[in-house]
Amino acid sequence: MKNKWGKYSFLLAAAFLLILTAGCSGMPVLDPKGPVGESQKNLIVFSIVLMLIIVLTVMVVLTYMLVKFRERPGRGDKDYDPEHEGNTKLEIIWTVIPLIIVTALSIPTVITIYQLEEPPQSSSDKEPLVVHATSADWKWFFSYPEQNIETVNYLHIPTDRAIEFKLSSADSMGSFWVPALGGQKYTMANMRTTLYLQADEAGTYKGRNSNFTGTAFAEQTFDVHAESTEEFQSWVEETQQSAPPLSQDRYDELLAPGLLQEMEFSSTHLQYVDHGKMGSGDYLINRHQDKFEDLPALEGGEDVAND
Amino acid sequence: MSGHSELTTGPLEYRSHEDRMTVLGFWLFLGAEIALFATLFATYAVLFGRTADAPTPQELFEMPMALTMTFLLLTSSFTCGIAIHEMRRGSLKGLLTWLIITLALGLGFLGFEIYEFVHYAHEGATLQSSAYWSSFFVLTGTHGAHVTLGICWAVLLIIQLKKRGLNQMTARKTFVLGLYWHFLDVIWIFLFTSVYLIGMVV
Amino acid sequence: MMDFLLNEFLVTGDPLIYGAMVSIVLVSIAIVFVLTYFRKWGYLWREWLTTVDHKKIGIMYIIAAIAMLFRGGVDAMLMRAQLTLPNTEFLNSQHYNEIFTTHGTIMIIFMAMPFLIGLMNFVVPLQIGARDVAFPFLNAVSFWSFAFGAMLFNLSFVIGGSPDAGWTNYAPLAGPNLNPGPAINYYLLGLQISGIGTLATGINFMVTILKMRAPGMTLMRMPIFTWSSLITSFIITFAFPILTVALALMTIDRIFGSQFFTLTGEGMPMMWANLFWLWGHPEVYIVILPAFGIFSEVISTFARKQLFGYKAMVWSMLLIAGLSFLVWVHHFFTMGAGAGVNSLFSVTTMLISVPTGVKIFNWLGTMYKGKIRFDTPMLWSLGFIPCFVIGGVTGVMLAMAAADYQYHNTYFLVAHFHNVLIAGTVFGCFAGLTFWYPKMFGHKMNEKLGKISFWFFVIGFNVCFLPMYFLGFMGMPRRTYAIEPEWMPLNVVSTVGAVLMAIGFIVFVYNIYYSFRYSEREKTGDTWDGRALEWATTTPVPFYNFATVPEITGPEAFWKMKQEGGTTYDKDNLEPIHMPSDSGVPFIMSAFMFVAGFGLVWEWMVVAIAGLIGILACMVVRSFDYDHGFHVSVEEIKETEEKAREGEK
Amino acid sequence: MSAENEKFPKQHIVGFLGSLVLTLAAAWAVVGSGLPTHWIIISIMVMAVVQAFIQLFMFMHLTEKNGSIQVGNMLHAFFIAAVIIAGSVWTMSFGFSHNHSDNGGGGEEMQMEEQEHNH
Repeated sequence: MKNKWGKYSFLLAAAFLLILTAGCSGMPVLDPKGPVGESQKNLIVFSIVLMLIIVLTVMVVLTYMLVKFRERPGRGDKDYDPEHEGNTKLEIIWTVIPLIIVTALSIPTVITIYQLEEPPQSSSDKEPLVVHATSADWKWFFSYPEQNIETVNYLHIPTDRAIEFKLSSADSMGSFWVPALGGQKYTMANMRTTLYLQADEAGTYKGRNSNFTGTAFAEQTFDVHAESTEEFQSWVEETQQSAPPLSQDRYDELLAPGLLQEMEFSSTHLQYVDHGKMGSGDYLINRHQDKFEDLPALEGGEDVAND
Repeated sequence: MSGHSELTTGPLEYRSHEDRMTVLGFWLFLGAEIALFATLFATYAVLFGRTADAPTPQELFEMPMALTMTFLLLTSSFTCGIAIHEMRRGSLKGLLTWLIITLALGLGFLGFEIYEFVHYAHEGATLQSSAYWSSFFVLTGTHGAHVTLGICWAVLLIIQLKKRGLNQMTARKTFVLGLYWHFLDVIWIFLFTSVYLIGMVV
Repeated sequence: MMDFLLNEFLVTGDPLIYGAMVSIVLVSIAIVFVLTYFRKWGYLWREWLTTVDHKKIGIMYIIAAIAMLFRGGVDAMLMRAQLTLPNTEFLNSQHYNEIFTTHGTIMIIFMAMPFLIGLMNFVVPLQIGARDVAFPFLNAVSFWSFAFGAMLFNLSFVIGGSPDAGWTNYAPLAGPNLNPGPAINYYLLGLQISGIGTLATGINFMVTILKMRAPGMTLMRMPIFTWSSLITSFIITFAFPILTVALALMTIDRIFGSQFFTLTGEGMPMMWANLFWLWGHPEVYIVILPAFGIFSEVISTFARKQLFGYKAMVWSMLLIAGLSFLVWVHHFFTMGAGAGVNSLFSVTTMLISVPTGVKIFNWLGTMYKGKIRFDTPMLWSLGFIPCFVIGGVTGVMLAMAAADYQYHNTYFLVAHFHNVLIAGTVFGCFAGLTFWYPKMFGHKMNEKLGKISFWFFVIGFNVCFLPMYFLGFMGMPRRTYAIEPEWMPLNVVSTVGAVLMAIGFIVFVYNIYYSFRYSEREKTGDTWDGRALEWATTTPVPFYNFATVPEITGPEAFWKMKQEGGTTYDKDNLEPIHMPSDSGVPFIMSAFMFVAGFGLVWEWMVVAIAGLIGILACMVVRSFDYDHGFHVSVEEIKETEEKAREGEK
Repeated sequence: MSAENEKFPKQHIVGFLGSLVLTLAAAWAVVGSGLPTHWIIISIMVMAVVQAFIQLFMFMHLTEKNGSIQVGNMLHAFFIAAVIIAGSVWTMSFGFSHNHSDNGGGGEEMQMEEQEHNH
């Protein structure tokens, strides 16, 4: 009994630490590629250390109690005190210490919360790049109003420059998440939220909708291509020149519930509708309400991409 | 279930342990009702201003109407208090008279409310027309439904009072009904203030 | 007509569901046959369907909850299977979405809460020396409305399709625009009907505990489980009205076209999330506080010591209850409500860990200088401590809003709430059931089987959920039916754990059967050398509970009585006992609620109105009912007690 | 409760007159006072609370019998109500832009308005 518990808790802690230290390669959250994710990772690691101390303390005390005070042959009434009813000093200790821990966690948390509402410090010399990210069942539209281009289900961003994502949704509530770059924020119809991210390393990162949106939610993913400013600039120019403009009819067609391939356009949908504004919620409903009556179900990752 | 702690003095509705528990239980229920209405008020406050294409409250609310409804309900709460007062004096006749007056006032309030709803619907503000109007109709409608239920309850009680006279059980039931009726007035005060009055100034 | 039946009314096209339909029909036929063959219809109606006895109602709650645990568990196994089969073609996305929705809803609303309310029903009146709850009739209404609400919800499986928007049922996904059809209506009305019962339970138990304690039992002399029930009832009374309104608003949205949470008419979908969690967070404490009470009772009984720091335990529960209403926004930190909002709710959330930590250390303190026995209820309680602490500390991590942006909606969150809800609530239910089982049924559950089931369940539980924290760090979102290759290995591990848990559950249920057949019958009422008043009665408990109600002079009433040689059967001071009469009205009224709910689900207004009229008619009947109950004569009490106490001497 | 057995229900009449006066005062504050909007709102909400207390204490006999439990319960109910209403308004007032293109400003204004409206 006692051994099992003891061994068990140590194995657990050891496994936890092992996985943590064994390079967080498979875990984008613990291996962030930008300042936003970095500050969150620091917070996470700090809290894990404090929490492990608490868990270990409890495990050790529990093991001690079970070993020392279990009923066993020949123990008699030694150490047995049924009238023992409490200890005020101890109560105070185990109230105050958690309070201190909570304070220790609260301060960096609140500081980080406020920091994340602003563009990262490290690139404060440059204006953030504005990208509108709009979710619709079950795809993503990325509009670059300054560049006047729009992409579907993928986006390019320059490294070492803050990106100001303006998030909204054409229908159900999604959540815009690129774990390697930083935490998520909801995309909601009729309203707009802002999320700052930044990539310090070039590379392709996976992004997804992490908030359940129905049938093809699992497929609502996108790729983030982070590249140097020059490469980004040439991608922008190429898109502006070679991609077709996005007509309203085309946009309306794309909005219908379903999956889409990656696409790019040399104009944005913002000229027709801004889903971040109050009263825009019925834009999609007016056009596609009937399609929600009988949605297809997806078999094992099959594609219902429009034809 | 100890039915043995009956008291011989004090108001009739508190004579047994059960009676006291019922009254306490009803008070706790009123606490729950406050949470319920608070949720409706919160919804109303959050959705305030979301009138979409429908008329705004300033365009539709009228002071005389709102005041009339308030006075009707206030007076009914007062007469209901008098009814309980009469009951405690042991007067069945007084109780019934004031209870029926209360009912009549309550019906009058309901009549105005129905007229108001129909009038607004006529002007293009319905349950379906926008988030604001949905919350308005459901908030005031929930209160109206409570009043309706209170009236039905009172009718049932009047029948029982006629049949059985004033005894421990009918007294307790009447007292609880009284609490309910006053409570509806408390809710209406907040409705009048935060829906009608504030709707007229903002 | 036929067309409607096949295309909309009945769920078609899935072999799993056809199988379920066939088995439902077969089981129903079997039940009807058995009842008729053994002429048990009258027995069923008289003894169970019309009973107002808190003990029987408690037992019915627990039976229903175990059935629901099975249903929710099957859902869980199907999900694990889906996430383990390499080509993930086991379930299609729609079916998967329905399954995780019903899993969550059933486990919280129709399993955890009724299980604990069942235990409260059985135990609380016994612990405070009462003969029933304050409002026995209302108690029956509570149970039957829960039962019919659960039935309505489960019906969606074969008729009309299950709700598929997650147990949180977020708008606008669950609203009329994006999710037409009856499925979500089942969720709304099933919860609404059972919620009415829960609210009534809250009020009922508050009055019971506040007004029906044995003479001399001051608040600070109450057993700790009673305290936890009182506080839980308090939370229920203030939290459930919020759910009632939220459900009603969405129902009106869906059926009558209002614009609360819609995309059109400037509706505000986020308000649903706000209202849902205003109820939802207190709900978490509704299902955890009674479990805390159970663990306190069990640990103190099996350490054979007084509870360490009784006052601190009570105050920490009160503090948790108060804070539980001030933290709801942490469920949607990522909504972007601003740094001020997130900071405040981060801090209040973390503060909850302080009173919770106090409780953990007090449990450890209870064992200090004790003489710990390892019977099954104690094992569940000891298993709870480390498992729950892991869930607790990850809860603190989630409370840190800035970090939560990375955890939210991932398997880290899934792991966290299973870690608190299974280790807290489910272990608590199992501990409570095995602890009070002898009192309920007159025999213990088999210890050996109990231990086997415990070890399977607790090891399986950790193997199942610990890997999920890492899946969260890997970026695996919850509610996804398809997985990336790199998430595969840990998902397989997790499934192995789930299978172990299932084995543990099966052994637990088999144990019920085995113990019914083979366990030794109890001879005394005091199986575990107990400390609170429920152990002072005979087993099985007479329907009036206590022949004479003892005068309480301190905490741990029964412990003291044993030392002083007191009894709950004072031969010379017997008086006739007043008891409430049984009534069929609660059952019939709840059946009408079911009819009204079913009508609303399908928007068949005639049916809905008929059901509503039925409910009102039942209320009128009740209003005109002046039945005062009946008195049990002194002779009958003497006879019952003497017979029950034969074995003791 | 000695007043209960009197023939003349003094408490009720005082309460009733008080309510009437407060209601009229609130109506006048809105129609005729010309005060700044937020002062109107604060004053009429205060008057509503006073009226509620008149009902609770003078009509409903809140303090009778299980008085302490009932008073505690009502106070808690009011606290919860305040949390629900103020909390919802506070957390729900963000991210909306009403008919103009910027993102932050609209939301802020809205928030101010709503908070004023509520307190």
